[in-house]
Amino acid sequence: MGIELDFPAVLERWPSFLDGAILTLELAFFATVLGAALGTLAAVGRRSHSSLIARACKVYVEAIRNTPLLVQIFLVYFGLASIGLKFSAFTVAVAALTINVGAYTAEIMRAGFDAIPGGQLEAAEGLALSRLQIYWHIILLPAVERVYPALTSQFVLLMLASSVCSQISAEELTAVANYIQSDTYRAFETYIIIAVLYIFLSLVMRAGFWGLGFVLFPRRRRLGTPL
Amino acid sequence: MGGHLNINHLLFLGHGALWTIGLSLIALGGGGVAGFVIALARVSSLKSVRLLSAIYVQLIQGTPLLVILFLGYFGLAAVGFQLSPLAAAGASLTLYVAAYLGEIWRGCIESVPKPQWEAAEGLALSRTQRMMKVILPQAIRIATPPTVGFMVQIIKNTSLASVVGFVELMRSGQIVNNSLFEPFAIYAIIAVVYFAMCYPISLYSQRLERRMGRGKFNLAPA
Amino acid sequence: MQQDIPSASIVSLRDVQKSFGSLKVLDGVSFTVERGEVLAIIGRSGSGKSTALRCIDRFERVDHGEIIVCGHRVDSPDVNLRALRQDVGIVFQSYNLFPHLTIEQNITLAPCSVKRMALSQAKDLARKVLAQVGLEEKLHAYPEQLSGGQQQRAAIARSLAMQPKVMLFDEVTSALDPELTVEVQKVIERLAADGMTMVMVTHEMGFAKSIADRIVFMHRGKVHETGPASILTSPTTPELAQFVGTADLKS
Amino acid sequence: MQQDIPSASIVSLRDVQKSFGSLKVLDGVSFTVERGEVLAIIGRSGSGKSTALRCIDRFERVDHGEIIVCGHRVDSPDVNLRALRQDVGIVFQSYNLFPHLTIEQNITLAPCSVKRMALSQAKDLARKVLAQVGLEEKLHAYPEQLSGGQQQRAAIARSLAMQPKVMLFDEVTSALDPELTVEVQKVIERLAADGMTMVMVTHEMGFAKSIADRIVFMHRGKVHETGPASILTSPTTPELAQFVGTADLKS
Amino acid sequence: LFMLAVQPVRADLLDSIMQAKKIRISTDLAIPPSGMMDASMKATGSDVEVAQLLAKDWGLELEFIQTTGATRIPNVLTGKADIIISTLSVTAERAKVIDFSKRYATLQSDIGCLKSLNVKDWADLKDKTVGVARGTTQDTTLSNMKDKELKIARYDDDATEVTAAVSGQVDCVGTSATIINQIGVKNPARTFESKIPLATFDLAVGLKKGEPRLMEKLNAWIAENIKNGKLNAIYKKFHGVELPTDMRG
Ligand SMILES: Nc1ncnc2c1ncn2[C@@H]1O[C@H](COP(=O)(O)OP(=O)(O)OP(=O)(O)O)[C@@H](O)[C@H]1O
Ligand SMILES: Nc1ncnc2c1ncn2[C@@H]1O[C@H](COP(=O)(O)OP(=O)(O)OP(=O)(O)O)[C@@H](O)[C@H]1O
Ligand SMILES: [Mg+2]
Ligand SMILES: [Mg+2]
Repeated sequence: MGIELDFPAVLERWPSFLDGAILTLELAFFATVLGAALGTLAAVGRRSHSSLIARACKVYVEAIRNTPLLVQIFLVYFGLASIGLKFSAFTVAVAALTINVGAYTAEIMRAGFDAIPGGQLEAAEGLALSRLQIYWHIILLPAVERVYPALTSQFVLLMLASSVCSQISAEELTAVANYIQSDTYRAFETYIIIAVLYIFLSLVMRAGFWGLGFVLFPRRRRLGTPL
Repeated sequence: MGGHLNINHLLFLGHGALWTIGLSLIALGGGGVAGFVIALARVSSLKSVRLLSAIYVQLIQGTPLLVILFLGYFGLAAVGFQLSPLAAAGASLTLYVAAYLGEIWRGCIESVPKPQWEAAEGLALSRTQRMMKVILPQAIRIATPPTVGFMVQIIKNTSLASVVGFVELMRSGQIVNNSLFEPFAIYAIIAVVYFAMCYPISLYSQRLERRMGRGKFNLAPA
Repeated sequence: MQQDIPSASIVSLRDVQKSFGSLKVLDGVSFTVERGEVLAIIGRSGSGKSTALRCIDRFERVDHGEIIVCGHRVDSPDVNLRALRQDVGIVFQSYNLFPHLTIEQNITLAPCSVKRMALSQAKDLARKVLAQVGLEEKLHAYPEQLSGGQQQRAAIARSLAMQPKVMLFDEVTSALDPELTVEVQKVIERLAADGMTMVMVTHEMGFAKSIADRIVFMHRGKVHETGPASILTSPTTPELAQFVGTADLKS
Repeated sequence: MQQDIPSASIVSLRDVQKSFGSLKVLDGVSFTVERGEVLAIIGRSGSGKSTALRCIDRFERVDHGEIIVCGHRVDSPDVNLRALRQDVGIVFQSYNLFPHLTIEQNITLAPCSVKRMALSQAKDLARKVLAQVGLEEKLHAYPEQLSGGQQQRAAIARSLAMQPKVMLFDEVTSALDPELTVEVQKVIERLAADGMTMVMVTHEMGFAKSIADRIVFMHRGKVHETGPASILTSPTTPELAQFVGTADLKS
Repeated sequence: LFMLAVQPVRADLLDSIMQAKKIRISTDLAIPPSGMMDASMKATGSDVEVAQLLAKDWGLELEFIQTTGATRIPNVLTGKADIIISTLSVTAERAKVIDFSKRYATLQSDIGCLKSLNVKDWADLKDKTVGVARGTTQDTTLSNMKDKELKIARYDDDATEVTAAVSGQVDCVGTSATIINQIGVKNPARTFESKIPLATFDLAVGLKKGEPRLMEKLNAWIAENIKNGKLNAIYKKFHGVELPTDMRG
């Protein structure tokens, strides 16, 4: 006798899958928002005139980009607890994911900044705009528009990578799947279902980012340049 | 259980690191070849081929590698293909890497300026000739830095191969920790080892990028 | 795929129409080019000159009308593109040499790959066409080691190596500064003297006047006026008069 | 930071020196521009024209010498840059419109951010300056939807919106084709007629002749000859004579 | 019911094991004290010794198929391993997917808490967070006690759960008594003790459904080694306590 796939036996647990998918989306959402902010700061920091700040930002970016997320999560989770700081698994997961995606965002944003032609900055200076105004209007906004596709791909990858948060007791989609499959021993059904769910979630995220880009970048909309 | 970190533990970790390197090479080799095919398929003149390869890329890029590995190893066995863990991990990583490299390389092929395509066309070169003799040689140069950069992702992602029974670096760290319970020290060591493997590659890719940024083709005339 | 169409013309366009989206770029263009003739297309920016030229080599498909080039029915969907392009050489404003190949390799690529010419023979040919454009000594250089004018001459040589029956030039000097422009113009003049059939889009009125057997003035997607080079000095339509006037004013 | 310097000139340079590394680009440049005057700077490529212009708006710091612009001591390290740049408008060869903003947003950005003008008022202003350059209908277009000439006119309008006391132009037409050049030149002529003080670097001798009150001919980082527009037809130095000669030859 | 049957076509499993002179046993080597590594990185633990004993008694070469908690079962379902000896507790739900032998050991689980914590019964656990290994029978048992108002933190395995307890992320755990005691050894500042008994589970050897001859032989082997006391000895060596009286031989 071979293997029999019995999807209904697993699908009847759909409320758990739903909870897991929602938590995965929540993790991705918070880490995306906070990571975008952190990454932008780090990218700005790398252009800082203070070499100390610039170097600190570089060390942060390189250290994170060259080590696995799982190691980072363990270090944050157990490290914080070892020095007596206790946070919920959700908080730690969001923090670790933020730190992780922040480094990637910083690198992408940096490329966006570098692509702004020098003439743009001179034109802005010639119009008497302040440093801060130049940063916002002439550097940041166009850079985000330019690197938006790379950023969104990174955030979708982050959502997929958030599956390792199951290791520190965050009950996201993979954790739910692991629970269900060890409870029922129906591993194939479970994994096939979460594969479908993850594909669905990533499509949802891409659609969301597409809509956001539609609102944020009226020029792309008007000129029909694809995002 | 218990005890303190000793040389055996470190040897065990070293052994895991070797597997990490081996898996990475397999993934890069297999994924490179398959990714090349995907990249060509993505810019094919046949709409159906373009569509199929696009779907493939979307599916793979929408699924966590862990799930791909699991389904690759046990799923294939369930339908009658008994693969060794090495073959299964190699196949799964190949599928995964191919989707990402294919997409990166498609971008590089398409970033060869349009006039170059037209000039080749104007010289009556066939489609294959245009691709092989004019476009790809230029695309390869553009593609080198991002490809090297992606290798870092491959190295880190091989950690998920533990699901099919591989005791690579990450898993060997977990095993050591589970008999010592020194998470901070052990994961710090793991982090350092990964960093030592990945950082030189990142650095190299950045250097390539900068050199390319200065532009052009730094070819010494043969 | 040479077809049996009774026509002495090497290039003939009849009522060609072409739109990009809602923009009608060619609105019934007709003209012919005879063997050994040099035709210059002039007109304001956006009047459809480049598009007309690109249609001749089938880089754009026409919506309507008939184009016959060296016996190929270019407007037909099943024209043999590679055969067509062996008969037609085209050179663009941006020289488009292949940056990863030496000048020699740039030139031998098509004869070897398309015509299956032996490499040694192709190399001889390369030397010959480079001599034609005065660049023998640059055989082994890479494009980036050449000045703009030299690159453009090399691009012309690359086209010549396919021994086309007609050459198309699209503003081949407009990215060059005055000195280099003269260099490239001399090469083209020599080709004309050797009897090459040519169609060229150009902004340089002086050059058009001195080299063209016939002028086609395009305006808003139509051939507005056509005739010998003398129409540039005595235009019959006010549009050409104004165009020639402003063109003079610039220089 | 208006300072109390007794000078009727809007711009005055005295013995300005500037090197890039070991290359001395400005070697003691002095000239003044009076209110309402149009000054054209001409000279060969590399003679330091752009650098001189950029020093006036403090895009480069001078090594030596004195620059006073609208009462600002530009050579001093603690000049108030933003105040200076509210008095000076500068337009470059590459138009540098902000690609992600509409023309209207390009124009209102600085008045709103720098002068804290109300948006509605800034929009009225945008309409006014666009009318000055003949582009009213492009208010809501994005830069890439405009032709080169239109983009350059929009860039001029953007500068005008800050109501500068003096405008600097660096070869604003040299990336344009003849027709578009005429377009932009007309706009500048109108500004001159309206009494705007202007300093312009240009390659177009005809234009310089027709519009400039005074010509500064630069040669090897020095002001080699200066005088009314008539010096172009009767130069006193052989260098200017030669320069005018080749410039004529080009056109 | 959507069912997908996939090809069987295999000889009797017992025959193929005996023919190969080798048995492949799926064991997780990262769940001390059942499967773990000793100081010289050799496999050890109670399940490891049980497996070694079985191979020796049957005169077979032993191959450990390294697995994680999640892949213990798929390994035998897909024929990558012959049997599982890896702290599998028997439940009715799981018995729908694989067959279980007779029990070869039991697992006494308790709620263990920080010694200083004043916990005497379930009521004291209200609003406290209890760490467990995800999907274990302890997890299922606790998860089903909806009325007890516990918070459960699930980790991938016992080791991570212990690490969490050692480092201070949780103050209570639901696991075997052996593991509860281990926490204080790793960090004397955080000594845990058993506070409330949870349940006793039977541990059994897992195998693919439809292998009656192998099952029979396994059951006979287990009965024999319970009688001769060898299984009890192994258990005591690693868990510090003895099996229930009826299993002590
Ligand atoms: N691929 C295309 N898609 C859409 N519009 C196009 C395309 N190619 C050309 N056009 C438009 O067609 C019109 C004619 O273009 P064309 O390049 O033929 O003009 P031209 O006479 O060569 O002008 P120029 O002197 O500037 O080269 C222009 O308005 C141009 O924007
Ligand atoms: N930022 C810089 N760093 C180094 N050298 C520079 C820099 N800017 C200009 N130069 C050099 O200074 C010299 C004068 O340059 P400048 O741009 O002022 O000349 P120009 O008269 O405007 O020439 P053109 O007509 O070509 O614009 C040139 O040799 C140029 O290469
Ligand atoms: Mg054109
Ligand atoms: Mg200049």
